[in-house]
Amino acid sequence: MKTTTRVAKVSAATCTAFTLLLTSCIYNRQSAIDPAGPQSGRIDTLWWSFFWLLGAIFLIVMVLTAMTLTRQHRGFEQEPLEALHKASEKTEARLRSVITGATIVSIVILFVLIVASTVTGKANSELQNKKNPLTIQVTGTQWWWQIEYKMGDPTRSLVTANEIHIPVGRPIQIRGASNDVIHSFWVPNLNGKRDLIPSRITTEWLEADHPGAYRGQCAEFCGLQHAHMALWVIAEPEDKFNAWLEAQLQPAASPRTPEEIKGEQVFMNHACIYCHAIEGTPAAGQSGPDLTHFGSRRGIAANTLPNTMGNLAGWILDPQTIKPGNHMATIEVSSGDLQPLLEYLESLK
Amino acid sequence: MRASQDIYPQSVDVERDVEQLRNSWRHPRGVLGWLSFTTHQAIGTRYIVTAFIMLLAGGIEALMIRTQLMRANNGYLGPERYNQIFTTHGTTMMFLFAVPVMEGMAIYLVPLMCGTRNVAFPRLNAFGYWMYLFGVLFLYWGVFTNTAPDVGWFAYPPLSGPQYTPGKSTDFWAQMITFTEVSALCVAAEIIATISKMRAPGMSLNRMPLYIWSILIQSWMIIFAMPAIVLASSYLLSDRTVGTHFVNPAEGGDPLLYQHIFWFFGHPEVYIIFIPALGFVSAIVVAHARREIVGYTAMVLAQIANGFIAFGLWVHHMFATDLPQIGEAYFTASSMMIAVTSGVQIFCWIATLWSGRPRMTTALHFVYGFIAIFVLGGLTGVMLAAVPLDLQAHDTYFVVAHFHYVLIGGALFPLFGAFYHWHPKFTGRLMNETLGRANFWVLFAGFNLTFFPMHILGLKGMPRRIYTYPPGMGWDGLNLLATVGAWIIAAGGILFIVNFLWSRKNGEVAGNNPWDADSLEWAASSPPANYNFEYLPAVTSRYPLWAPREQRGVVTGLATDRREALVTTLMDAEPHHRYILPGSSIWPLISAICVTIGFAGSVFNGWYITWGAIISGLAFIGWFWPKRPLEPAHD
Amino acid sequence: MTDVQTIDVGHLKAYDISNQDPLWWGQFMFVFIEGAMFAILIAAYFYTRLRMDVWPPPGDQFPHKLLPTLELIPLILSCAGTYWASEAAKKNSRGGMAGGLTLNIALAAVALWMRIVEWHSLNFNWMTDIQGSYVWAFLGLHTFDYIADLAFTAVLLLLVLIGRCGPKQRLGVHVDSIVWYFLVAIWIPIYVVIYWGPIIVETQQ
Amino acid sequence: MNPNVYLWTGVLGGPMIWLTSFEARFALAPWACTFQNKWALHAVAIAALILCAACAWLSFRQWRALGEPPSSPDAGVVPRSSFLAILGIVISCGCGLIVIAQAIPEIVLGACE
Repeated sequence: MKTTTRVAKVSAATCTAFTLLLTSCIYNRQSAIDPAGPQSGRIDTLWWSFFWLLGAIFLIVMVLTAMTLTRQHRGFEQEPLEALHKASEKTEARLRSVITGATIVSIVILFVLIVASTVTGKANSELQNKKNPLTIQVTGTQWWWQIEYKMGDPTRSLVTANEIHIPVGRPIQIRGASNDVIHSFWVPNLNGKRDLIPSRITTEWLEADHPGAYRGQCAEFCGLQHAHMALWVIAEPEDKFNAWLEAQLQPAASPRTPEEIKGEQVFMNHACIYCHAIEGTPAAGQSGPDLTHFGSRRGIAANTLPNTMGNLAGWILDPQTIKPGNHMATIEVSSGDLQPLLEYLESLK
Repeated sequence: MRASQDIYPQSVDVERDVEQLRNSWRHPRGVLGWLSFTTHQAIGTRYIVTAFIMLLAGGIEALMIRTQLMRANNGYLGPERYNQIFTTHGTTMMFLFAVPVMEGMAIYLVPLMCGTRNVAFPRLNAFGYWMYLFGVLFLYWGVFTNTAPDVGWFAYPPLSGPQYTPGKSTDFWAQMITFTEVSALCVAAEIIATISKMRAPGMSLNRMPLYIWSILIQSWMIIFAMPAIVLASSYLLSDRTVGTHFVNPAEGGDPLLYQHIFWFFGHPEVYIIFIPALGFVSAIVVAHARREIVGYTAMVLAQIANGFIAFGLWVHHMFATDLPQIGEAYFTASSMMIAVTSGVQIFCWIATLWSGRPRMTTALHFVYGFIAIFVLGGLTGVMLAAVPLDLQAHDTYFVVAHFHYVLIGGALFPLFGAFYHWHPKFTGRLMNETLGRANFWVLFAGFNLTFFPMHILGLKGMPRRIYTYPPGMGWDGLNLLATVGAWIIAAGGILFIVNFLWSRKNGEVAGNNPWDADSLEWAASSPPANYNFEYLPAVTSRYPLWAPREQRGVVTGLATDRREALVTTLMDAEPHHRYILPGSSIWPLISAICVTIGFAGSVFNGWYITWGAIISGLAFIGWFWPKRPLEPAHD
Repeated sequence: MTDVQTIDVGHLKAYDISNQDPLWWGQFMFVFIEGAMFAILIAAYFYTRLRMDVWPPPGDQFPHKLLPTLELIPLILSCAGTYWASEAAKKNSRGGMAGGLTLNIALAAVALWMRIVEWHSLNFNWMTDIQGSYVWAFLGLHTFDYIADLAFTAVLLLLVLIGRCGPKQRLGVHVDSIVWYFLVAIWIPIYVVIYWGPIIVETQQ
Repeated sequence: MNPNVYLWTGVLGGPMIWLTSFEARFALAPWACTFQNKWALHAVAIAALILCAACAWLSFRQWRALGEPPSSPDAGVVPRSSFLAILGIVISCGCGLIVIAQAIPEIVLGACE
């Protein structure tokens, strides 16, 4: 009985630990203290230095405060404190010099922190001097991200949404813009945030040290669906990234199966085309995310849901329940048309 | 309480003077009379009561927020309702609770501590209260008619602009700001005039109680900070209603300009809230550690410096907007330097407690709680001052944790302490100490349980102002903990209310000075008479009630058959001339109603500004129109 | 008999028409509030201007400068009327107060008329563009205060004329003067910004 | 001149100088990049330091002129003046310190970073 409980307990604990580990591997890639690039790495170092130094100060102050409770008037016994409500001139002078000393020490510490903060800021801005940068324009829109890769050659420009692929070890310049209200681009594992402000272009530099998928989220309140405006940054080795880029630069894959062909017709015959573009087809709407390579992306509705056929069906049939207030119109799709449409969209790898 | 002849000089006829004072300071009867009170105790009490009701409202909103965030993908509140509630929560707490409650306490305490009979402009004082009350009603009218603002308490354009938030909700918000501005500015002006010109004879600048210094500095900050929010909210309102382009990016306006102006007000606002609270702490520490403050000059110095530096911090709310790095780093330096001036005050309090003989009352409990929480909040503030750290922590739950530590720790805990400390003065009865301690510990535990986990949540990437979050982000457990903590805070709040209600009837009768405290308000009876003092006190020490009896003095020769006070000089508080204070008046209410018609109407139709101005002008003329007979002149 | 010291203030004046009175301080606060607001508005004007490539925005005429400049003359002279009235208030001279206030109102009304004539000739309004918004904000806010204080001065004059001017009303006359000095003084930078600003910081397309 | 004017200049001068110089430096920061030169920023900082020192000196002179405060802790004009003078000295020095603190990023960072 006892051993059984113990085994059960141990296995439960292991299970929990494992689950925690697993979830942290799979999902929890949106953390400021889990750096995956030089920028966030330096901030992480700065954070822990602040944490230990200021934590020590906090402890000292707390211990001193607690001691006021215990040593109420040791050493001040002889003074007629109660009658005069003040200690002797000697005690006052002693206390004053302690306060002065503490103040001078705090000034010195804060000067050190100012230097540390400034030097970190400077080091982080050095990235823009590194060679061979890649420029990506991120445009915030209520409530999704438009991503544009600006190559030197305009024919090789690429528009996608809610998912950024970057090569590992190459500096990335994020040019931030906004179509409507202020948003904020934030991928904590790579760097701090940068606001996207209408009528301005803001820039941020980041770089990934090792491959991985890093989640980011809009950090400036931008209206109803501020909570559902996420994006993925996927860092890949250079060759894998180039392959991805080449694939993305192609027009949309032509439908192959009869289902997919029917699906394409369904798409073209419905209102979808007023908002969405699919390169290589007549669909050229601009107000919604570009769907040319929709099937290759991880999430739908700005990563509100994972990109599965079931989720997509739910999203198309009733977007306002999944993400209330979003700008996707509800479109009547007959039951016979839905499956082909899903197959077609998911085939757009 | 009847004044006894033996504590006053024989040259005066105490019986007659008290009789006359009672007559001349008597409140008018009836509903109309109640609406025309102008004594500072009545107005101060109204402010405090209204503000505490707002604290309750804001607290209920906070509970709704926490309940929604209890678990991932919770469906308790939808996005629309959630956005309305967090906006109303922030707005209520900042504009309708924190600032007004500090002002209410000041209105009540400043004339008593300064040793005078009323604030300098009693009718303006009443007017300020009515404007505040109408602001409250205006915002909550919007809330209950489902036009609650939903763009955050900061209302950044263009989200708050006409294009992205049509309808009236944001107009309600912006105009509510106007109401509270008017109220705050009225109070600030009269507090400055009272402190500068109506201190008891002998209360020179170096003898002013630290609370009086803090509220003086706070009032000056209001004078310089509030005009910025006047402009910000007017920009927003006129862009929305009459089509100007101040902050409309489509037409050459700049949304960042709004942020600059808003935070030029918004950062000092935080200090406007907690500088008076630091004054409470000083008063409580001195009274309950039973000794003079260590480093009076350093305390005053730190407060003045705080007041100035607070105006040089605003850009640290805007580090993510891509300003030049040198420009941002200036604000890093000033934001860190303000930690020194706050630190000096903490050191002085600890030294005072260290070398004093602290009496562990509930008020002092709250001071200890304040030190623990506020120091932690201050230190996370130092972290946020560093640009690189702020870029990660900005707009995350780390910031939510930080400013709740600073504002609840730095303002609400001292406020509760102050309430326990001054409750006997307000009502004549002490609050229950056992319940008080329970109240403190429940609040303290609940507070830390709610807000400490938020630091970690922020670092783990949880942004602010999201109405829900997906499972598996590693946020679930901490959010649940925070929600449990929020409910514990609510329990603490209930304990406070129970204690307050219980003590009204059953509290121990306090007498004039239950704590054997040092400052002048404890020389008045509890609760104070409408005229505060039979004879205004004269001061010969920084701690007048601790001075030996032979050094105490009183002022004689003021008329008692009308409301008269003494004007003294700014620096040394030497008697200068006598000053006739106005009595009760209904005009403040009438004027406030007229101004409200203009303000509230303008949300619906711009012409109301004109009509409102005209009727308000008429009301103000009525207010100032000389009564017959003209007050006698003695010169 | 007690040992408490007494300070007898019975001999002090019951009013003092000077800057020692709390009312003067209250009015002074009002001046600070308004001054801070206009200062921020002026700073915002230049902030906005620095962000624009072309200034003034195309289509906006340059404001005429003759009339507004002439307007400064009655405006500044009106301060003399205010000063006269406030000194007379201290001396309790009813004639002086009436004369000073009348002079003040008359000159201020002339200046106001000139301002409105010029205002009327602007070819843009608050909705036209960003410069329009600022110019109308400056003019609107200042003129609002101006008219409000003029109305208050008129009430004071009325009280003086009908003889209901006790010490409190005389204090009002004195205290009103600092508001008027302020309104005149703050108009000068506003005048520079509105009428000379577009020329000083102009850029052509 | 009225010594009170000097005293108030000492107390309020330092913070005002700091605040003004700070706003000026903040407003000039974008121009430092345009002209690739930070001398204007340094110049404002140095001017502010000198003025803060002047305020401190003004207060110090007042304080010295008052001589030893009388033994009674806080009675009368002399202790009050000496209180304000000490406030002035420390506040002015403190404001100078903030000017220096703000010079750290000015020196460390490039004009355009």
